[in-house]
Amino acid sequence: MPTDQSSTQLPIVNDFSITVGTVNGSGSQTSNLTILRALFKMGIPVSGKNLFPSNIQGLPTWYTIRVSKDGYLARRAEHEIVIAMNPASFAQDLAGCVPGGVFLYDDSIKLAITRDDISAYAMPVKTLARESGAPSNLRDYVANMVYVGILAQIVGIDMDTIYQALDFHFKSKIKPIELNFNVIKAAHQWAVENLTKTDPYRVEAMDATKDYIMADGNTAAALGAIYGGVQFSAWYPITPATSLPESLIEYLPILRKDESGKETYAIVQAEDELAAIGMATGAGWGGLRAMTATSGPGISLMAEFTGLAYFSETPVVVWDVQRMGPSTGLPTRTSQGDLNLCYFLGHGDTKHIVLLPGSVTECFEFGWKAFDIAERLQTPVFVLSDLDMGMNQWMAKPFQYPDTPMDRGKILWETDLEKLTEPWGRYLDKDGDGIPYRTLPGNRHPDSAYFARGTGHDEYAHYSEDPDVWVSQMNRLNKKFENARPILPKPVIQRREGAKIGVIAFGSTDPAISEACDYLGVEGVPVDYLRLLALPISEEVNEFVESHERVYVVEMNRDGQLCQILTIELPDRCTRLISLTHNDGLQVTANWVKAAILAEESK
Amino acid sequence: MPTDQSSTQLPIVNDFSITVGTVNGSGSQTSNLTILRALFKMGIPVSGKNLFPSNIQGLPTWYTIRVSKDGYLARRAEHEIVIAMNPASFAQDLAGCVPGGVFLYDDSIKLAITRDDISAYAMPVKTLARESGAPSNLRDYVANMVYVGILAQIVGIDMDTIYQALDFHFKSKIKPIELNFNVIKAAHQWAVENLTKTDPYRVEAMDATKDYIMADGNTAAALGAIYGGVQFSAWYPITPATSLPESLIEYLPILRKDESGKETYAIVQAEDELAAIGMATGAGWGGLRAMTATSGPGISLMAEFTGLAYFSETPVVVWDVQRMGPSTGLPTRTSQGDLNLCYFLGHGDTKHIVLLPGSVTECFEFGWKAFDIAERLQTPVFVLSDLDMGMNQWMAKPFQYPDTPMDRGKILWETDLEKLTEPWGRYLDKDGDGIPYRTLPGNRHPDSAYFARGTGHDEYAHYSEDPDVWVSQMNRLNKKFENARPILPKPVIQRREGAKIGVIAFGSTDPAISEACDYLGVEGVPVDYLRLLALPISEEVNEFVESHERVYVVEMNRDGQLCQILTIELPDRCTRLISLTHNDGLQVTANWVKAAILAEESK
Amino acid sequence: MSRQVQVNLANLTKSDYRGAQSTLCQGCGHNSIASQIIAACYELNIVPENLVKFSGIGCSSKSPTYFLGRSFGFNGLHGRMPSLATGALFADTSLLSMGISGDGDTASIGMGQFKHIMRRNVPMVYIVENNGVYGLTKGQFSATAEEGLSLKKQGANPYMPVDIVWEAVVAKSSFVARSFAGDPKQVKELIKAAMSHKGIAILDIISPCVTFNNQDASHHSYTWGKEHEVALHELSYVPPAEDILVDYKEGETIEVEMHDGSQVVLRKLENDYDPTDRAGILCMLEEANRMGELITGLIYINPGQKSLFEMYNLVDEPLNRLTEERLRPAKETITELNAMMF
Amino acid sequence: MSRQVQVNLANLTKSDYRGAQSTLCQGCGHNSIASQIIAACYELNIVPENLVKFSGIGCSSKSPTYFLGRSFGFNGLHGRMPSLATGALFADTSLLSMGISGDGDTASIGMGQFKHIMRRNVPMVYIVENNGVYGLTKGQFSATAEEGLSLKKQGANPYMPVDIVWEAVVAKSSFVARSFAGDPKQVKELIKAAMSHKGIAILDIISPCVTFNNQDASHHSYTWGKEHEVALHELSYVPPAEDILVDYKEGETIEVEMHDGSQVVLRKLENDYDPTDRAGILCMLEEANRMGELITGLIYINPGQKSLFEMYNLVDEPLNRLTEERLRPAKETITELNAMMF
Ligand SMILES: Cc1ncc(C[n+]2csc(CCOP(=O)(O)OP(=O)(O)O)c2C)c(N)n1
Ligand SMILES: Cc1ncc(C[n+]2csc(CCOP(=O)(O)OP(=O)(O)O)c2C)c(N)n1
Ligand code: SF4
Ligand code: SF4
Ligand SMILES: [Mg+2]
Ligand SMILES: [Mg+2]
Repeated sequence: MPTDQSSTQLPIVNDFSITVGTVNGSGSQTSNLTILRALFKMGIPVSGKNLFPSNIQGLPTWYTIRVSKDGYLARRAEHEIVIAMNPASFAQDLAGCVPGGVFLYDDSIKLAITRDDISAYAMPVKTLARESGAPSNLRDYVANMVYVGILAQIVGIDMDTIYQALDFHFKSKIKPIELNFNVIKAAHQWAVENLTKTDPYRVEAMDATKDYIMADGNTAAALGAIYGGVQFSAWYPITPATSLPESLIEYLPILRKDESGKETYAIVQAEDELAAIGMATGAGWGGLRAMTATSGPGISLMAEFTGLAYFSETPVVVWDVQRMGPSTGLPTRTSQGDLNLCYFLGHGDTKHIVLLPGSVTECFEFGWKAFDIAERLQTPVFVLSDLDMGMNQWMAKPFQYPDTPMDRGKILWETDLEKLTEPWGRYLDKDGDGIPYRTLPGNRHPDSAYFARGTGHDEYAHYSEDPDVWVSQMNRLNKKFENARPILPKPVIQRREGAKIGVIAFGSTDPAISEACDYLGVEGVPVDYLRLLALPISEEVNEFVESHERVYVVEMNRDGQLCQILTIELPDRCTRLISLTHNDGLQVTANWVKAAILAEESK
Repeated sequence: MPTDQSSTQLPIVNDFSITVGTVNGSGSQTSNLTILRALFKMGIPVSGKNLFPSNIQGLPTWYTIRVSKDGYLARRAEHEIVIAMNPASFAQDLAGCVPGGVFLYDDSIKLAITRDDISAYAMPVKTLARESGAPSNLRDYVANMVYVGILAQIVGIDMDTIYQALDFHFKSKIKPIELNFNVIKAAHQWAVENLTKTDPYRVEAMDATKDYIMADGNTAAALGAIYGGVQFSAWYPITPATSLPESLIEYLPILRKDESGKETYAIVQAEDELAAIGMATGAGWGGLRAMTATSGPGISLMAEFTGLAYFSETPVVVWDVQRMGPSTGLPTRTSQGDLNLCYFLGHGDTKHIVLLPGSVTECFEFGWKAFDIAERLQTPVFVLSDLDMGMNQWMAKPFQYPDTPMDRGKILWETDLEKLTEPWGRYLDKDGDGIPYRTLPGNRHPDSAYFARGTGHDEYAHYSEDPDVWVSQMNRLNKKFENARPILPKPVIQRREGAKIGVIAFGSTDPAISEACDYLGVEGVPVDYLRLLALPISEEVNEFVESHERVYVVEMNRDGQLCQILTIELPDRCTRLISLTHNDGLQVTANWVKAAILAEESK
Repeated sequence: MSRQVQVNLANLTKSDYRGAQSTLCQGCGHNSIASQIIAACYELNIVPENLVKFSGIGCSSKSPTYFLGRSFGFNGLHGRMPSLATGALFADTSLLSMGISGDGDTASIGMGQFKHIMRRNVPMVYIVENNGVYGLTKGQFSATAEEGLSLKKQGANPYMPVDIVWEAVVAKSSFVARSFAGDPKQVKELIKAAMSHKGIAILDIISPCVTFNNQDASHHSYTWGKEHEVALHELSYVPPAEDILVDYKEGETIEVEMHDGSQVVLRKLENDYDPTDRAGILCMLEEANRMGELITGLIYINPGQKSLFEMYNLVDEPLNRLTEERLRPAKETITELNAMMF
Repeated sequence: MSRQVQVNLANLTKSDYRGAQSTLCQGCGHNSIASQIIAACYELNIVPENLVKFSGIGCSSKSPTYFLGRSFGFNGLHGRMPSLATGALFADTSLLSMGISGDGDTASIGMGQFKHIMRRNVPMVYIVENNGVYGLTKGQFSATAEEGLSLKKQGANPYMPVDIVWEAVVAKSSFVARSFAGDPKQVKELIKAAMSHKGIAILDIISPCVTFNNQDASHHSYTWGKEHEVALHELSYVPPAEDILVDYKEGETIEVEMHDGSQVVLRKLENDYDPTDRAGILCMLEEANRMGELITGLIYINPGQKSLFEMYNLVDEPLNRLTEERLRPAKETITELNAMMF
């Protein structure tokens, strides 16, 4: 197929999205990842997002790969190249293709192409799969490789990088590599021989991914936790958190090889989330770096134990990979709707440290840092990720080895107790920073033991109903929380010349916001952008709000939860805050952010 | 004993507090209630508060009766008359008596009276109990009647009203009445013969209680629920909520007599709070007026089900009789610390109606109104009481028969469905008020059934992951919530001539705030007082804040939870809000409120 | 004669008992159970409006949408179906009820509520679609997974399995049965018998997850079930007022009389077995576990045990149809009441 | 010779095993159990620092403060002691552990965690101080209250009781015993035996609540216990490396060898009873329930069952003493790792 000639348009290079519409459970994930990896290997910035239903097999699923020479990784709402493999979503897929776009479809789907403003190419999927010689039980599976080959030919994906992608995927196992690659090659060849390119989309090798890796947030979080020395994790399966503990199970044996040949950690699948947080809290109390991972429903169930951990001052790390709530909600859609609940989780006055990673790299970083913070402050730490960050493929800066030694916080062992001149008290604010010293079970010093509890206690951990004792312990907890502000990860601020307005956001919306800021700059509306990395907020946030006329708080929930928290934290300046929320379960796009801000600005 | 003569001070009449220090489980409650009731029968405003430990027997307990000619019912920190029955708290009790106060003590306690600025009277408790002729197993119990008799003599409580009080307590059973009254009489007689009054405290009959009743909030709430037609309650025991469902069990058979001789309701003791709210939600979905009652730990456990009820639009009433948290905290101390949690309970974006009764009378009123609101809005309704309101004895306006018929909300039965011209949809906003129509299981119309769920659904209750459907349902829920504002109980506003500042409070602090407002008026600092009865707030609150220079938000928790909520609700005016919090587990006093406001005002 | 759609005594066709199109995997045991529920309800002439459905969360718990589309239903929370159903059933005690749960839903997160609904003998057919795995979250061990089972990404299961039947018998459930989705006839007859039971009827149905736990050696696979199933008896349900058609020899059968007048006829196979003798049952189950047998059939029954609603002396009308007059005490009572509050 | 305070082999006096002053009611069964825990630990020469205590919420769950004041402990949440303990015990698997719970804490709210800790065979002496009532909330029915029991303010209990022992046997708990606070010697010997067991040891101890549920006819009262207790055997604990002192006739005793070399000697009484035969036990319990007997003694034991920590191949050192070098992968690995993330 001679490229470029039949089209009068200018070529569109490395700047479009490819969406594959298929049936879940059909094994298309390997094909999609192969395309993604091949593009990445070509040095082109890419991101991959899976939009899947809450079932296991047979319903429509879409995988979208964004190719962006500018390095934009956010979701776009537009689909330039659509690959239609599913009769059930065929009409919708066809309608979703942009004018001038590409529509590749399985020719066994006998539905009419009702548009003439696109380039439609029929693919002989079944035929090529049959001809592949794949055993019949694998035929449906390799059928997905057909579109890899044809797409590769149409847009010009390098076949070598495709081979490398397969090699990676199949861990260099030659048999499956060859089986799949042969199908791709055959499809590619078929396209060369049979298709006439009528569209402008193509890829060209770049050099923009060399210093990057590609990973999903859940894997990154698990790896970070491993570098943070995780010793105990109890968990209960829930979408989209499951792959986080499953990655612990996968990677711990690889990365944590003790010379004894034995294990320095334990992972327990609990019977539910009440037990998962219970076990993790017990382990944290015992002095292990302990964590759990869950999503909204699990957070709800963890409320009581979180209160106990807060009040007994037990370090424990909870990853909340958010999905759309309330209730069971949309288990396979993304959201930032648990922020308020996590921040205040528990009855009575409770407040928790919340970390807000905004990239896969930060998932890794907070994977280890969360333990340092939890143990330093002796309190639960929530890390809020979401489905989009946790389960999708992101191009990201490589993981950095921790730049500080592990901070185990204030722990007294036998020899430490021996050196003390005054009696030790579990809840005594010896250093005036609100953080007491703790001992751990197994400490054999006769003064080491104490009885932990969720009931009122004095500085020596004795039961107390005394009003003054209660007040003083509650106030010390508050002091500890206030003192956390300066030691938590600082917000990241991107400034632009002449910006009078600002944006505050957190988490997985970062790529969309950054991209939107570029667009707004082009539109003549320069904005500064503060990305929050933790709650409670630090002084920088105050200053940021103070130094802007209006500050847009962009988040993916209905009620503007971050905006509410900032309002409480900054009552003096809260009238500058404007809440912009996006809550349909799909990741926010740069265009949405841009339009929302422009609409407000023109009011 | 000749009264009044030996004392040079002016008599102090009907304006002091009596505190009995005793051991819990010793049966002093009957004695204390007898004193309380007798005073009430004498027409003198009184309130009674029990300060008890979190165990069953053997630890110090105090019962304080405030006598107030001005009708002030709040706790005071001062104890004018102290009755010391417990050796363990003797020293503390002695120290706690105000200078010039009265100290009555059991003469078998062989501890020194180390003060000479008080009138100390030894009581021959054991002797008189022995002489009472009570059977030996009841002797400890009747010993408590000794102080009733002696106190009656010293301050002048009418013996007839004491008899009436006993008659009430023992439901006119002559044997226990006589047994106890005889001890009281003997003690009274002993005092006449042996004591010389050296103190100024006395009571005099008034006419200030005629239009009042005396009750605790939990009983009132249960009674209100019965008048609200409660049909189902599932509960799990927890202090201080337990007596609410127990009152349902006590009063339902008395007040709800069906002509069939059968029961129109069911009360189920569940295995825990998860099951209690689950059963209540199921019953609410089934069309029953369903409720549960719990306290902080139970609220934490109800988070997940509350989210389901919110999202599936199921009416259910949850009473939270608050105690001091976080965690197990101080189970027998009062607090208003669950406000924030209840308002936002659940993951994802959830918000709930919260009712805030400020008196026993309102506990009754909200007991029935909560059902109307829950069924009208098809959503969970939280009613926040607390230990002080729920378990202590309050003088209050009589219960009012409901002034509106039961509002069962929008329910369609067979005949209603037959009349419809368009297809019914469970989540269709037919009336434009955000509130859909519901059908109930048992409806035999073939179109009536629908499948309820916590997952995404469209207007016809079909499963949906469609982004637009999700957004529209979430927005409708929000609209429903916004529309609730005008129909919820309105705040009660007390104004004072010339007031430039205001106070906002809610719940059981009302007596203390009212009293403090009087004092502040006297000090030349007139304040207006808005008592909030519900969340979300209504326009009146906005106006109140707008029309005052500074508004003090007084509440019993650490973090100023109501102030935070008001800040979110009224960002434009939030800088006028000043948070005053009291969080030691004891009820706030008027003096504390006064001092706190004066301190701020003089800044 | 034109082709007529067949109807049952309730004048309904089979398709009146269907629900939405299943979105479960092809071959999933849960689908075949749903078919048997449809068949049983059709054959029992149940009016769909007279039945209410409940479920928790899981692939299994989704299936109530795939049958009886004309019945009310509530797909609740993971592990909490029992409490939701208990409350809801008070609304109208004339309704039949069916709850569908999974092994994770019942034996992992739901263990507490599962045990407590049995203590209360809530009248409900409670089906556990037991596949030893969490289907909907893609293949982790549930509490019924056998010790040593290996699953992708999970390694080997270190813990001992929960035996649903055993738990039910010990909890004094008044009707306990086990079946296998690969034995549709037995499933159907058991469902019919369960529908005639007036208390809780626990049906532990081995229902293979073809996607995540159908290896031949897995104790919840089709292959394993086929090879290890040992039926206690041949079971037939005989509706009220119908005669037992087949003549059995004296001593060959046990007939259990249900509260609605129907009968469950158990034709003995090799085992000599009394489904009312709890101690004997426990011994039999222990022995079967030792032998690796999958015992199926009606394992325990006590048709006379007091049901939840027999513990409450409720009015005859459905509670959810009572009017204000029946529910709100008369106006006069308020004065008396206030007089009590002195 | 001056009076000397007696010490045990650990060189500790009895009072080294005491805790704070009890705030429970006088006569409460829980107090007498606490005394036996103190006595057993003293006699076993346990160093208090080598033991860690757990409890839920309730009068029973308060009692860990009243013994072993020198041991670490955690008084957790209502019904959630098992999960808290499971996590904590991973910190240092060389510690002994004891959990105290109530019948409400274990069988009502705690049923799920109770069943699951047994599945995992967590090494812990798990004592249920069973009084059939909620003591701390002042006298409501717990899940072990017998059907028909009447309590002030509550009316009569309509539901069937949970039998802790039965639940434990069915859950395959590796050590199950029942005792009665009114039989202190048996309580003490059972605690000693339980402390030598390497897996979970469930002790269901009937422990009367004198304030709320001690009516003679109540199944959890002193009177009822005294009248209905049937001990399975006379039980003595023989520490490791000590010889069995008394000579029993052949066939008169069963000796159970524990993993630490100690022995539990069961001298038969009227029953012929094998505590390793689960099926037999279930029959015996069913029969005893029918007869209204309170069977006490060591009911089931399987000393060989794999404990939780045998399922995990943990390093020998306590996990909570591992240093950064053992926990954080070496710096070099990060490059490799990133290379894997393409
Ligand atoms: C509180 C809570 N935790 C976790 C989940 C995630 N989740 C959904 S289904 C499921 C397991 C279902 O397993 P099972 O009951 O055996 O049903 P199956 O899918 O195997 O039929 C889990 C853990 C959830 N929905 N809610
Ligand atoms: C989540 C929660 N619900 C309820 C309570 C209140 N509560 C405290 S103790 C208790 C029952 C204790 O009963 P049991 O375990 O039998 O102990 P006992 O007091 O009888 O020894 C309850 C319901 C609580 N602390 N936490
Ligand atoms: S994943 Fe398993 S349980 Fe779920 S639908 Fe598929 S086969 Fe059935
Ligand atoms: S109330 Fe009962 S259980 Fe609690 S301490 Fe008293 S006797 Fe013991
Ligand atoms: Mg399953
Ligand atoms: Mg108890």
